[in-house]
Amino acid sequence: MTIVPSIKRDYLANMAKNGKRADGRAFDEFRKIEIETGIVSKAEGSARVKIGNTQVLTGIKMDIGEPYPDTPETGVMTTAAELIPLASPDFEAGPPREDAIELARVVDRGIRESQLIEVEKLCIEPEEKVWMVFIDIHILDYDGNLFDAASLASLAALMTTKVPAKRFELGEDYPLPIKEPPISCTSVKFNDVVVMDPSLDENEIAEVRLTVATDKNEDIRAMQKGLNGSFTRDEIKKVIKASIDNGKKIREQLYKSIGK
Amino acid sequence: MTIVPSIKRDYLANMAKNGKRADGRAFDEFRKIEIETGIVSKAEGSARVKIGNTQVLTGIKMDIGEPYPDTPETGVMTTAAELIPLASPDFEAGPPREDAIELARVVDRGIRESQLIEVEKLCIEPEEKVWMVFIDIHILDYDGNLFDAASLASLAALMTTKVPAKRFELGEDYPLPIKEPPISCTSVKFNDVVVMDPSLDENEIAEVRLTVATDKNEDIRAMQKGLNGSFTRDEIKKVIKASIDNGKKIREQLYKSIGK
Amino acid sequence: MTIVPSIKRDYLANMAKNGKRADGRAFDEFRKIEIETGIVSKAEGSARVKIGNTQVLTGIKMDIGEPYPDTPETGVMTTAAELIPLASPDFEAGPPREDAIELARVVDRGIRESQLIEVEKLCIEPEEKVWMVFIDIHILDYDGNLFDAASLASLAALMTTKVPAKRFELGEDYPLPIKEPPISCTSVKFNDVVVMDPSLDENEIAEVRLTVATDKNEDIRAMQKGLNGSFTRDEIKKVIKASIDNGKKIREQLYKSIGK
Amino acid sequence: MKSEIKLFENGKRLDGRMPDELRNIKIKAGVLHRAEGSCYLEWGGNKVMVAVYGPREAIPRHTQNPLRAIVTARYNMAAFSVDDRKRPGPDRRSREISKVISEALENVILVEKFPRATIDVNIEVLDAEAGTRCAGLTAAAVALVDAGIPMKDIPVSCAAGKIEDQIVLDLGKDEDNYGSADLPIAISPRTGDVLLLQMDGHLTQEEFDKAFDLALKGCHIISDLQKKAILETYQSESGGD
Amino acid sequence: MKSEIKLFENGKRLDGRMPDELRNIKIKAGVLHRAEGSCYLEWGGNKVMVAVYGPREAIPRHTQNPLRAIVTARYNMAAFSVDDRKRPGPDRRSREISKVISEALENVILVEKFPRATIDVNIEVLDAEAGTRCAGLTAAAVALVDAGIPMKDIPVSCAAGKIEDQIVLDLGKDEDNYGSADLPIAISPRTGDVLLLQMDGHLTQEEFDKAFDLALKGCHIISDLQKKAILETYQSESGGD
Amino acid sequence: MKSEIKLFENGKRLDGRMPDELRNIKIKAGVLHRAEGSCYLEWGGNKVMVAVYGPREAIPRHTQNPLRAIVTARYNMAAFSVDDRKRPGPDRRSREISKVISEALENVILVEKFPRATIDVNIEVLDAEAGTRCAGLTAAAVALVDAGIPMKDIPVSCAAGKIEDQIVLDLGKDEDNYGSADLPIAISPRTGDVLLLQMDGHLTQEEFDKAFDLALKGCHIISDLQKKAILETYQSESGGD
Repeated sequence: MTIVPSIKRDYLANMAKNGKRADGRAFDEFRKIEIETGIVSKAEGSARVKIGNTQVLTGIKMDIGEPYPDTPETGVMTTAAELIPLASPDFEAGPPREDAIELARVVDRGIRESQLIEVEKLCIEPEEKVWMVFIDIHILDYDGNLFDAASLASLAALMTTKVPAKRFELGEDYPLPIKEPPISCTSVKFNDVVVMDPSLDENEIAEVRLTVATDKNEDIRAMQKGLNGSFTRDEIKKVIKASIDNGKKIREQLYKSIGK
Repeated sequence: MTIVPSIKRDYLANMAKNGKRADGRAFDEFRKIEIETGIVSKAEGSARVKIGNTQVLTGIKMDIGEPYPDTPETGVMTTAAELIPLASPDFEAGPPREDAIELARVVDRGIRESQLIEVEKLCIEPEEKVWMVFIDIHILDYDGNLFDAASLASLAALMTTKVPAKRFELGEDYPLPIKEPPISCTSVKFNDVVVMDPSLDENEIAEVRLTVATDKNEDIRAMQKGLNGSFTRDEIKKVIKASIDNGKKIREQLYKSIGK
Repeated sequence: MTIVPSIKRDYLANMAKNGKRADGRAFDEFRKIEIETGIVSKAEGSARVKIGNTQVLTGIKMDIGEPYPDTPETGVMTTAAELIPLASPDFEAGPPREDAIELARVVDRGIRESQLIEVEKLCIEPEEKVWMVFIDIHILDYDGNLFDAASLASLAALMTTKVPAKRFELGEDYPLPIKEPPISCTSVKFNDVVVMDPSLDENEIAEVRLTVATDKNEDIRAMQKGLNGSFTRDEIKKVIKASIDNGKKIREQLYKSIGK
Repeated sequence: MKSEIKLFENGKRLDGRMPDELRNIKIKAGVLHRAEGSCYLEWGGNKVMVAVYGPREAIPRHTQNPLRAIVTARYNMAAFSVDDRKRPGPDRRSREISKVISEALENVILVEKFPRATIDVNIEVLDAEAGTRCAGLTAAAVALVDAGIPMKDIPVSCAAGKIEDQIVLDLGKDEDNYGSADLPIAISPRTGDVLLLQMDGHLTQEEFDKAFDLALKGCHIISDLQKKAILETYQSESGGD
Repeated sequence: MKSEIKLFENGKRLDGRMPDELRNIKIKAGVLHRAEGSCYLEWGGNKVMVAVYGPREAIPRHTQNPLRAIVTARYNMAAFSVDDRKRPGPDRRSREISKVISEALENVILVEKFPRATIDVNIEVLDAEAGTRCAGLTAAAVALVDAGIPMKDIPVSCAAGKIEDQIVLDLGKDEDNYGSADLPIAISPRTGDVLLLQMDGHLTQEEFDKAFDLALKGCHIISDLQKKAILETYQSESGGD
Repeated sequence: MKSEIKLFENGKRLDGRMPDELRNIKIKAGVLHRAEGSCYLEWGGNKVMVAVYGPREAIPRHTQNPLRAIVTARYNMAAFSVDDRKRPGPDRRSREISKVISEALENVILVEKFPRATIDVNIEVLDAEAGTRCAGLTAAAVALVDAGIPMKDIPVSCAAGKIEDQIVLDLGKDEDNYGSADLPIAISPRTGDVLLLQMDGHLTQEEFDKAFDLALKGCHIISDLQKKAILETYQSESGGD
């Protein structure tokens, strides 16, 4: 609802006309990514991801609960995101707002629809007891491109999560059963230029946003367009291509960082 | 909380002095009523009622749940009304406000206290399982006299509701057990004139409102006075009389429209 | 968030310099206390306490519920405080605010941590059924020093509470098992003067507040400092001493008023 | 809901009352220190405390009416006032009762005298039997007088009902649960104008007339008790000076 | 989630449709009296009612944009519109859908013409099968025209998806539940600009292209139905005069 | 609540500490990019992140104090910071802790310099053992310095307690659960003024004095760690230039 910061827009658009970004990156280049797991000892899994100065911490808690009546033999997963006022002068305390809800739902669907967690292996007793997986995303420092940082932190946390079987007297702890992760890459467009991994400034002047999650087979696993601008069909194709390329590199780093 | 629209009031009051209403009706005359049932295929019962341009849709959903501890052998009914912003520029999104709550409670009591639904026939297993009846009232177009439209739509929806026994593997579906319905008629007073079935304008300048539900024996089954004006005893008597007369006609139309 | 009422402050500070309080009390003197129990017939226990014009009513309700998983053989207690708009022009309707929450939590901890209620005697069936004790504090008239009035009313109500065993067909009613009560005494400081049992005016100009609960052995059972001022170590010592002295008198009156 | 409990014995009701007899009512005005007006009322097993604040500026501003005061009654039941503990805070029932009481009081208060103001009437039910809305409204009227709020009349409320086919005054608890109709009204006693009227149950037109008459009769008796309570306050105040 | 139900029989889908066939769609504009623009749309088993109010001053003021109007779509499912009753009020799903529809509509509305205003688009789903967001956006566009809100184009929405490895148009209920991908889009039909795009499931790049083409095709068919509905309103309005 | 776990073995505590020994504490300032001041603190098993924003205009306006800044500490526990997942959002405990921390910080901040402003102190507990309020307040003080907020002194917090009739410094998790008293305090180290003081449990007057002395001692040790952390930031900042 704020007035477009037109000076910032002009400056960045002018640079872009000359093929440049303010921080020297290529249009399809991510900032430096850091992935660190095992941050929170009370959590069953946790990871802190930095993309540039953006910093997201995801913690995974597990508990035992009842399955949904229509899926009596599958575990339950829930994703919540909080844009806590710690992370930005613009975030406010209180119940999650549209932005946080969209973020949580996009991360949630990216995990749920790609069937990343093998929820059918999380049944303890059909209709009675299943494992519940709580994915809580905390934005610690907001410097653009929340979607990819939140998604990557959640993947890293889930891939290093131990099912706390011992605490519930169900045998030894074991790793949460996980399939191949799809990697999310987000692009934004302003003044007819499309850039990958938007910085905070680029995020603020973005007219339209597209997040594409792709897997190691280069298949598309999820997409979400945001903001009130539009894409042409051709732009969408290019964004998909760039998302696959970047996804490949990020996937390698993810596996490396969790020691696989 | 709004300032009384005094020009409108003067105009309508002047007409009333000459025995007239703005839309040509007699003081004790309803607008044209339309009743249509079976509107919503996902609902167990539904009806759309138009009184003039006022349009209300009631949908009935049924589910199985636990009875209240103090009535272990009776079904449970719940009535909710939403004054959705679709229906009027003055309705707002958000939790129901005083007006919606009063509306829902008056319709609810009209059904509950008249024992319209034979809740004692809705027990499946005492103390364990009973049928629950959810009455959801949606105002689609607000042009005055919500109480009667909401009440009538709810009656028509309930009288055409099928208990979804099959979905819960409890045998064949069967009609919801219903008794004789009391019919609600609402009057308002302004400048010492009492009119039946207020239009939107009449609603807005009304000083006091009285809703009277009567049954086919001409007995009184529910009353609710609203707004900060007052009635004399004599006026109340007249309103009761007119409510019985109009109730008779509306009852006939209701039975006809549901094919009985 | 209000501007400090500086004229009031100057007046009271000037009196204090001469060793005086506006209502003639000594610095360490309570106002007149009245304790009346058995006020509410629907409650399992109730008491109205007046300290000066401050008036607090606590009602106790008991019910049967499930114990917490980690304490399967102990009853459950809950304390809620409402600063209802009845009691002061400054209290607002709505969910409890910081002040009410702190009040409820301080009274709750005073009862819980001092193990006043013998919760281990409130088990009916381990892991299944325990007695639940609901302590509801209603402020009726606010004229300063809520903490002590609320705490004392809660003690008097609990000490006269009958467990409603008969209503749940568990034998005869019997007194709620209770240990020795710690008595709360509250002091505030303004302009370097510390006074006990602050009046409304003293409350309003208070820079810092200290509540100390002590038992009949002169041991300390709970403390809570409030407001943004500070105490010196020496002041804390003096407040503890004065709290023990006043606690002794109040304890006597409490026992007398409940007929022990 | 309506079961086979016997509500009459030898022409008398369960609590020994005659059909046209009220429960015991005690009214005391001026019982609170902070409130601008207050009233404590016991009516059978009901105990109600009312505090009035205002007229004062309505906040937030968009709630103000530039031509008159708004009257905000807030009916609330204490968590411990009923058999099974009630969750604190307003529910749909209490919000509806708050609305009909506000409307009834607005009718008699000279709201035009206080544009942009609010008059807040806080009604706390401390102990609840049956008929708390009548008790609340009746006590609120006394508290408004105690606060010095100018009114056209002192409103008063009472109910009649039907039990075992008899019309009776002022239903008690079992009568409310097992009776077949309840008709609470509030009136302006000077004019007989009806300020509140609700009915649940089943009444023939004749029964309605009879019940209405009986409720009116109750109102007038209670109106006298209100005036007595107000008088006592003035006397004790002057006595106290 | 994805089970072994057969979604094709003899090259036809469960409801008899061909892979590139839409469900039946009926659109009617101007169906409500109070709203400034309205539309009732049936799309397979979906029934959607949309009402548009505005442009009018945005309240509270801090929501105003001094340079343009804000567009607030409010997608809501009636409690009775689904198999298991939905609790009334917005949930996370409806708030996300409201957001993406608001953004798509803002793209085509000439918001600069109405600084400080709000344009409210109320979308009520009365009966829900699959594809309610496409139905809601499509109906909203018609209601905006009916309200006379100036727009660059009339947006339109449709989905394609994948079931049993085939790309099909406009998923029905079982297809949505048991299919392996869903791709709802919205476009500006004049330019082909993509205003809404979401995808859940699993598509190769080739499948994505095919699905996207099919959804585009669906959009253009539905765009014609929108225009017909708008025309009918004008005609019936002039016929009525 | 207090059970028969042995909390001492050979004069040492469960985690090997002596009675007057603190847990390990690590403090790092300036760890966040967006915040105006920040601090990350590990204290035993506690991990706390604090970000400070402001002074900036308090919104909404009716929260402003025309004479001074308001200090709003917001203590929050991450859902995953405890054994059983905590529902996100404030509860009564976190709101009380936010209140006492706000009050303690307000004492030392030169609030008169910033009328109408708010200074927001966001305290996120990422991993929780025992003593999070002391950890949060101690980290908040460092973050305030990092933000350049003018203060009379750098407040510091520490607790002492009683386990098995011994007074010990800085209760660990089991000690907190099975001990018999906990006394968290916060002070202004320069003057010794007590800014926060709470006590739950059972202490004789002598035990209270001993515990208070021990907590004071802890505060002074931690105060040095705070200053070291602040110095390191300045050095690394100048080193980085």
